[in-house]
Amino acid sequence: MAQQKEASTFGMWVFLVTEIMMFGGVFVAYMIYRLKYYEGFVAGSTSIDVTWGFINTLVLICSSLTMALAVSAAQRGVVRLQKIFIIFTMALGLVFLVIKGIEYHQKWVEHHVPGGTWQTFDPQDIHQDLIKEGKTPQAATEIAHQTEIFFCFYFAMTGLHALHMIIGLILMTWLLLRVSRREFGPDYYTPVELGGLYWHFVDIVWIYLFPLLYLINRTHGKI
Amino acid sequence: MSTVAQTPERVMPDRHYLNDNYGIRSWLLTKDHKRIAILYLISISVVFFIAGIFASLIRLHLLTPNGALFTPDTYNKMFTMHGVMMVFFFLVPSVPAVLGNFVIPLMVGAKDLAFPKINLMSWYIYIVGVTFAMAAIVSGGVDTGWTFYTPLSSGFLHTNVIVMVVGVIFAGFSSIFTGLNFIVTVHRMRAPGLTWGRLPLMVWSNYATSLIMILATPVLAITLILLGLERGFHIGIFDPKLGGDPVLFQHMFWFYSHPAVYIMILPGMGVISEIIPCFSRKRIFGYSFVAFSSIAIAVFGFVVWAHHMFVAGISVYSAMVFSLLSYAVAIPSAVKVFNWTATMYKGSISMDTPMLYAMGFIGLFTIGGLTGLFLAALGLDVHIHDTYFVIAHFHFIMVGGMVMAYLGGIHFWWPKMTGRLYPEAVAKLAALITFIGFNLTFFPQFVLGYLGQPRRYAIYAPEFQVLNVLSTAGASVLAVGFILPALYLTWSLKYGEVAGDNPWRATGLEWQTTSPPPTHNFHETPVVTTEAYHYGSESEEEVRVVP
Amino acid sequence: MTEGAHPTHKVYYLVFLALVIGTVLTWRIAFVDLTFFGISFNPEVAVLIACTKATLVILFFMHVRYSSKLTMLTVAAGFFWLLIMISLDLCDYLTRGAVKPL
Amino acid sequence: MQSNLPLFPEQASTVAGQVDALYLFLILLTTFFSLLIAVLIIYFAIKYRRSTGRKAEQIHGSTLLEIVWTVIPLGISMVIFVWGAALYFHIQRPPGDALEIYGVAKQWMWKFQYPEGQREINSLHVPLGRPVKVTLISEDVIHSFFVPAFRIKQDVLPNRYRMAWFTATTPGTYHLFCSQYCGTNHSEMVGEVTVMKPEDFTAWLESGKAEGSLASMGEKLFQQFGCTTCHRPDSGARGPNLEGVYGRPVRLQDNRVVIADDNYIRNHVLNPGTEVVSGFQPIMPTFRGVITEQGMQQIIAYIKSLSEQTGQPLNNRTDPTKIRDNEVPNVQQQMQQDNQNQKPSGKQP
Repeated sequence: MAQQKEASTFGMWVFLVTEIMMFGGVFVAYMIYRLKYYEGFVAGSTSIDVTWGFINTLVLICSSLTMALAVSAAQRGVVRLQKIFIIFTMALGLVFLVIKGIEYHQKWVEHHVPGGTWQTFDPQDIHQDLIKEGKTPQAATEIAHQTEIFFCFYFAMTGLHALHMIIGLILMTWLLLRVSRREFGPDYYTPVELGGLYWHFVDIVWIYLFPLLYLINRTHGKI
Repeated sequence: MSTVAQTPERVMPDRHYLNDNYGIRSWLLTKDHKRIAILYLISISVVFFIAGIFASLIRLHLLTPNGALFTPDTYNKMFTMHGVMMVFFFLVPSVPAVLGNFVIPLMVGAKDLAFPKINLMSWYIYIVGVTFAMAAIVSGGVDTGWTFYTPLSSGFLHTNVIVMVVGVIFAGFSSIFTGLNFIVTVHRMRAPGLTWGRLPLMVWSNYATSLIMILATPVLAITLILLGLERGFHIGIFDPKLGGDPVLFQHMFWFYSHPAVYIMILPGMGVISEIIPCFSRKRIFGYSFVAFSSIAIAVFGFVVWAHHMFVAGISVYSAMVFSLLSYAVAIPSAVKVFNWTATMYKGSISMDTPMLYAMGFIGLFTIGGLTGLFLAALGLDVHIHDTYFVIAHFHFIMVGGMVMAYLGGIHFWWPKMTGRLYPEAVAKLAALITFIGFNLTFFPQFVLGYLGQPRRYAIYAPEFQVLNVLSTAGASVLAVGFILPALYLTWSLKYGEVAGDNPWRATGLEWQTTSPPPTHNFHETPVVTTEAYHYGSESEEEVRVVP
Repeated sequence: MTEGAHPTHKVYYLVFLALVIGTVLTWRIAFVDLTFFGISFNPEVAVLIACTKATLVILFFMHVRYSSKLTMLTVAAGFFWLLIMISLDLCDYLTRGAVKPL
Repeated sequence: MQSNLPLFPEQASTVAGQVDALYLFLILLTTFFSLLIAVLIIYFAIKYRRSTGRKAEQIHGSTLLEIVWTVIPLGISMVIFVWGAALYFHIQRPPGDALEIYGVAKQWMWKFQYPEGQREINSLHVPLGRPVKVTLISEDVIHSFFVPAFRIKQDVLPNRYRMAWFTATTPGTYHLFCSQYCGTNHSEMVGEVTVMKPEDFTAWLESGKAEGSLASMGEKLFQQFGCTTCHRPDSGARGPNLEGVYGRPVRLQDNRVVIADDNYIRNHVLNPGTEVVSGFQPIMPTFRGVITEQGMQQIIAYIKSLSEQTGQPLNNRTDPTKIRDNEVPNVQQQMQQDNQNQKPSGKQP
């Protein structure tokens, strides 16, 4: 049994390494474009409401804590606590997604959703803000144009992350079912442990996404 | 044949993995790595023959300079589908998912892979991928080229690119799960006494392959997802109209697709490292060098990808860095070739079919590898990049190397998989036909490439015709060489001689169990007391399994 | 080998506290101009804090601190390969146009 | 002119011989090692065949041999690397005095423009013995400019200029191929490169119909788009004077210094809000989607011509501004604050 658990945990880590590389690919692309279109990235980033991002980071950190406690409860074989903590984790995950939804809606209303499919991208407000900051109209037009590629990254990265959150929630539901069937105890709690590893990983991705997308340059200092 | 005659008893075991259960359900829901390997064998054979038909049509079309069969549009679809099917759905899973799946648990003395359910899942994911790819083909085909370069693929073509891309992403996840399974199995499931230094080289090379699978494939997935977003929703990260850089797509694509070349060739090298000692009755020469060269290839393979992009618009300095690193990956490959050759020295060599394939592999891989030096030489690559020289080079590695190794491996382990022997004389003939047909097909393409015929041309300049006709002639010979094994191997399932447990008198753990093996592989957990390939030692004829 | 050992709840709460502090710090410090020698160090500081937070999560919440060397090696390999990808990509992008005509 | 079974492409440029030398060296190397391995395995397979009843002699390995066959290939490959890299460096660095031809690739044709204003499609005429630099850009997907007889190839990208250069050595007509798959008629995106003796080339140029030199066409566009409103040599100009700018270092607002080459100029016309020259306000509007790639090349040729004939007045003004090269061009011109309120000149026509 211990051998099995060790193998499963190791397998999960190997899988998480593939996840690192997968998010890594889009992070590399982000980095290269950020170097190239710094002003556009700053303008795009500044247009996002940092409060929501901040709250969401806290939400995810809390969910990570409850997840860790759920694993600990499973290890000690306390079924009631397992249930409570997994439900907490799921609730926090849902809160995260709802907030993400609010943010996406905001972006939609502000015409910040990129892509020719919807034909809505028209960052008037960013243009206005840039002019308020003392940019010339022409420069503002330019920078606003550049923000489209920033928003491509914003939606691709947060979308991919949100997809992972949804998969995480499905995993949690499955775990909850198994917990209520009292399947886990000190001898066997590998699925909870693995679910925990996955959940923490998704949290880590967000820990990077928050500063990279929301806080590129809020002080307008030089590069 | 002499080896077979010496085998004392040749009877089928009463119960083995093939007759343990009957019915379609027992196959489709199996968690037995051997049955999953057979499922993979059947599915990738189908893919191989479909992709092979595309290849034959391509060669037929190129008989005349203006194209004998198709419009350019259809031709573009042909080579795209040939490339996609062969690369993602045949070469990548071929040795790992079929032979590796079958023999690795046996070789490490385990009952199964670490995660049997994930193994089955990987096959289903593969099948979903194939289904998407087939859907893309049936609904009109795709004409992006297997490299899916943007902005052509994302904005300019009107075919079902997204369906194909989804299929490839599925195939990628399938190979991630296979790799994950192998890594955990090799780390955690080795039999008592089977230290890293005693592992068969097939295990080493599949381990190295798995490293690449799990580290590189996710980057392909994200790259193709981004491509899909760009095509589907115009969320264009590579779109020049939004200020995107199409060269970045190439960077990300080749970050997977170059190491993928090693996913394709490393397992083949493992097969060769098994066959040569067995048919030379000799220990492998320089075991640890062959073993570590696999890891070295896997690691160096990650830092050379931009040698596909020397004329694509990367900086001159980075081109130099990548060229330099590309030579680093050539060294371990050379070390392997020299060690295989040295293994044959003063051996006791019998030229059975697997050995013929192995010798063919060494010769063709040497040429393929050395022509790689041409392509890594910066100034020369400028001329031969994207010409038939590249085509010839990678077919020497992929077909001359990998497919030869795959066929060699299939012949080598066929008795183990089915319990029966194939007709040796026909098999030798097929190996010879394959070798001749292969050289006739692809050697002229080196010349064509240096003359300047660009790849992916439906219509070509008239002075290239003679060489193209030669190549097409070779392709028809090659096709015979591939169809023959399919026929006589199928025939042998019913009519082949009973092989016995160890027809080659090989030393690996997989030969110490019955042929075909029981569902749980070993009746008793084997304990390993010797190094791999202990040919010629006193205990050679003894069973390596100590109860 | 202490494989499978888990930290105490006290450790969990301490790590949680550190993460919250890190988050607040990231948020607050983003509005402080950290320009020295004409270069803004805001992004570096933000990423540094993020790395610290990620390390804490990996070591304690994900129990790597209490796991085998193999697990540690696996995690390290993941980040190392990411580094390979980043550095070689930048090797191209940062030196583009650096070769002048004769 | 072509044999039925050519084995070697024609050599028609100065680098062709050098590339072929490396190629031949590698062929010798490949032949040697392939034969070595092939002969060895066949010899072993016969000499040590089992049917003679021999037993294998067990040899574990030899660290010395391993070192030998690691170091020798390493040494050889370093020679190839240095050789190939030197050649590549040569191929990537066009000489300064080259004849500059501009090319645009699109699905599925090549369009070329000569400095004297002649234009061609799928055909390129070049003089013998003179370096020729082709500056290339694509209107759509990635193409690749490939002349086998010259042994040169360069991918043509949709968003930045790439250069290919060569010095032709043999008169004749050679293939021009697109070697990067670019869609349906990729294989029909072919053309011809004709190498002519210098006097024939001059005659050919004169016979060609041209509406004026590339620079003069560029000048027309320059006025048509209203660029002259700001880019003037006088002190009241709101944009930098473009005389003597081309090919020189330019200091940007963020203190970086870049070379004002073709790519910089194109990028600046299309995305003027960034990489603004120090001392100026970012008030230039974008010309994205307004100027064709060929028009852009004409404008660049015009800006370039302003550097070649320094001392000539710009826009018929009699008072040319002195250029301080190596430093920031035109820093002396300070912007007036009221520019922000003014409607930018040079809007789209």
